[in-house]
Amino acid sequence: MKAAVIVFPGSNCDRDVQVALQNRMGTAPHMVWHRETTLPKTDLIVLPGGFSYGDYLRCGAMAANSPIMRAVIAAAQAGTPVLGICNGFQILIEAGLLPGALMRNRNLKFICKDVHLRVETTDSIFTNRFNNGEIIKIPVAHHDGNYFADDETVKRLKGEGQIVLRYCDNEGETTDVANINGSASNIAGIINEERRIFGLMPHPERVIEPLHRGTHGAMIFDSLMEALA
Amino acid sequence: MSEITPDVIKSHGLTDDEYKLVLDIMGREPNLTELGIFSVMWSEHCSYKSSKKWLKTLPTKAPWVIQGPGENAGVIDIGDGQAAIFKMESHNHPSFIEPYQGAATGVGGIMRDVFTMGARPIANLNALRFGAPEHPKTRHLLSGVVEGIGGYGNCMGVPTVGGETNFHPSYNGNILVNAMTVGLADTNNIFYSAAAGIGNPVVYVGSKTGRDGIHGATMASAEFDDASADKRPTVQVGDPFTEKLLLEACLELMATDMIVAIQDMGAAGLTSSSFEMASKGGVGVELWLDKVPMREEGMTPYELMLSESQERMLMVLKPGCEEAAKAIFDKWELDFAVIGKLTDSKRMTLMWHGDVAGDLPIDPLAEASPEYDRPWEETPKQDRISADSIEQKMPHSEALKTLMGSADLSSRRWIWEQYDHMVMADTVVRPGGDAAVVRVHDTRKGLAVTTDCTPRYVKADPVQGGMQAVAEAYRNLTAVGATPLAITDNMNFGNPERPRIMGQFVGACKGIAEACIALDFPVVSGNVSLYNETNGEGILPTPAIGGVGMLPDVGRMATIALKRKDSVLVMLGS
Amino acid sequence: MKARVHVTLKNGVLDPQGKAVHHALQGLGFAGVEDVRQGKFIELELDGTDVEKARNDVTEMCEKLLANTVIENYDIDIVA
Amino acid sequence: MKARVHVTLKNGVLDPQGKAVHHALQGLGFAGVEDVRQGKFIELELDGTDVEKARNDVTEMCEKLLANTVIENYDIDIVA
Ligand SMILES: Nc1ncnc2c1ncn2[C@@H]1O[C@H](COP(=O)(O)OP(=O)(O)O)[C@@H](O)[C@H]1O
Repeated sequence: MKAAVIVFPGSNCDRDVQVALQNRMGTAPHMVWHRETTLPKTDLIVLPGGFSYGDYLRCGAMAANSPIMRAVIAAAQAGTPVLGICNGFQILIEAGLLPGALMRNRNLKFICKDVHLRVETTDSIFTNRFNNGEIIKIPVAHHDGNYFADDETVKRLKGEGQIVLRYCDNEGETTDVANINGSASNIAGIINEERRIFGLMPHPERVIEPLHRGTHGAMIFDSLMEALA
Repeated sequence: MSEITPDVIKSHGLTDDEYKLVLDIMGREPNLTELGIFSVMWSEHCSYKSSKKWLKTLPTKAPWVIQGPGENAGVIDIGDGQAAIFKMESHNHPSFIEPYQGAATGVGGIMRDVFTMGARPIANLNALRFGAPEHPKTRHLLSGVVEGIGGYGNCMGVPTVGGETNFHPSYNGNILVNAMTVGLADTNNIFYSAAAGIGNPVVYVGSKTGRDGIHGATMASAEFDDASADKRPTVQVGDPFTEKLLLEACLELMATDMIVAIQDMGAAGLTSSSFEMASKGGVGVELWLDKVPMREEGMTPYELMLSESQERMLMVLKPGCEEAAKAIFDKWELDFAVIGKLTDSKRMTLMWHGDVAGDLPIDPLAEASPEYDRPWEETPKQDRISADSIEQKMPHSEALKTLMGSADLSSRRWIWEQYDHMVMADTVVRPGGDAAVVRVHDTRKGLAVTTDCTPRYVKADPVQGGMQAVAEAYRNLTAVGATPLAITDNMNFGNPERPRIMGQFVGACKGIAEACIALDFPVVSGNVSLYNETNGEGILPTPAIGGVGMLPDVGRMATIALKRKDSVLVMLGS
Repeated sequence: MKARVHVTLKNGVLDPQGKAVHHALQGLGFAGVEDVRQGKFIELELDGTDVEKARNDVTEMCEKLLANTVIENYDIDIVA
Repeated sequence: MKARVHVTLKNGVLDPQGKAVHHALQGLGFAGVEDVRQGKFIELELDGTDVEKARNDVTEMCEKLLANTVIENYDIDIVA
């Protein structure tokens, strides 16, 4: 089980996810610079959080055009699992690997805090260790996490079980108050039709050991470990 | 006719006496570029001319201190071959004029101070003072400053884990934005600024130079009046993305053996960095200003020397390393230019397309800058108030509610939730407690960090107030289970030319010194910001203290949350 | 040659920035504002003199990078 | 009535966004771009029909909120 973490100029959670992968999977991932044009042999591609290209223009837009992304898109289309966290999610969307758009948070502020999420599907290699409807806690840290898609797309995502995580309160209600950034249908994370490409705004790599005040993030990596080993 | 008229001298903030000293040192009339250099080097901001005498009285030594004040940041030993490097710095005036960019570039500047020394920044803090909550400007300034701090720190991927925020009408026209950064380095790989090696190349890296903030350093040393809000001096715009690349490129270069000396370009940019490096190393420098990467056309030597463009560094490399070093900066897509060499002349020679555009002696300028023993008055002691003489105006419960709801005591969650305080995944005590704790990556050790000051105490009694600020920092660190090790300070005061204000400064220094000695808690770095006044009204004296402590095992730290019911609450102390 | 590009949100896409500006304007007492939309304005300095080629190039830049056509429209103006 | 407002950085002020976009365009192989500056484009829907009054109002909005006049210029276009 060997992962590859793509490092863009301005990525800043690349080390954190490297540590998390090493910690949960027992092997250090490849760190791949954005200017590479080929990927090493890998079982999982991770696009880490951060501010690729300063988040200028639109978050993820410039990174989505990096040289390495051609290889990432090809690998993803061939079935290699891809995990995009925060800025990584934004890049997946800009690259067209996931539908919709991520816009400025509705209060226009950066938000960093623990949030409650409801696991909407365990039918994925990323969430098989959770229970359906389980309420988990993972921190977010973003300025542009307000998920938008037209009604039809949202309906399709719902229908196909592609919504993986939704913002909720501590009782699991997906209220408007719990919808920290104004996302359509409280969407915090979605998966593609083939259920191999997963993008989410929360940062699982920040909650992998008790000192982090939570370990729900570790469960995502453990799910992958179980599914891909 | 000479271009140096009395008006020109005055507009450069030099007094008649200072200008006489300029003539003495030069042995001739300076040209405009040279005058500009004197002006920024001798500004309060760069020369510490009013404060030097008193700063020298602060205790700076302890067995664990590797580097005290005088370098870009202070360095302490935290065992296992590791060092914590930290400093606090103000960006008060720019933040008042343009809160977002002013605060952002303040954070950028302090982070450069720390990574210049070879440290990866691992925690940011910010000590903020705003005017009265109901003052029409306060909301705008508060939200702009907080967004600016977050905008820069979040993008850099360095967690902002603590700080303090106060409100008081004395800051209505002059807010305080003090930013602190703590970094982590190996003790055997710390970088200093003293240039060495005659003939060695002087290298410029980072962003291109534009016409930003020319005269910023002199602005930070002059009082505000209502007109300056209109004068609107050019404010620098921060580019955290470039700084993130600069950080990674510098750390990559520092892992090799190519750097002799390195210094960031902060206030007074190329001037102060080149003079400081040369002066510390006792060497001369020849700078080829036409080789400086420029953002705009038609820039002059004067502008190049005085520009405060952000995200730039100056370094001296070992001979023959230019190509290998350049390759690293190419990878990170940053400018890299050899812009001069070290000489044995002990002079700064500025070349412009082959002509001499300026030629100044280094030591007299850098070291013999004016130092004043400003007259000062002791703050009169206030009468003690006995508790019995105070009339109870409301029930205790109501008083408590009023206190908890007051601007000074209310929750700061609104602020720290705009800061990424968890990136790097080592924040083990988040904001909201006494001190924050960040784990030293890949170890069980933790660094505890806090900033503290209660300005109204300092106003009432500068000596006691100075002591109290240090003691509070000490207590906040011990409260999470850390051993306090050292402090950095940020001395924010009004106009030192007023004896009453100078007396506050002197008193605070005395108090800080006394407390530091008593607690074995030395000062390893700091910053002074004077002339914080509007229309003759000074701010509350605000010597902000940034404290750093160490926990051998983060598994054993204490936090403020009450853990279970039926626990016993104990009060310690008098 | 200059290209002036306007990137605006498509109809039906919620505009949190515009909404916030609208709200702030109302707070400042500006009563007659009915709606606010915020977009981007990008100015490109181009070499060459062929207006048609410039328009084609900039269109490609918009499609590839400058606009996100899922949510945004763009409009190009070439100033020779 | 509509007001179209362009807010752009003053000359000489660093434009990190424009710089990054320029760089990215070069990376995508667009060779002929010499400079990129990024600004804001704000469209206001106004009630009323008095063009002069509208211009005055929007100027005040720019001074107070829409532009940061320390570093930005603004330009107003009223479309009746
Ligand atoms: N500007 C700020 N940035 C980050 N954290 C802050 C800021 N202001 C206050 N805090 C945090 O809020 C908490 C309470 O602050 P404060 O009331 O100043 O502390 P104290 O209890 O020491 O007086 C602390 O954890 C502090 O770090």
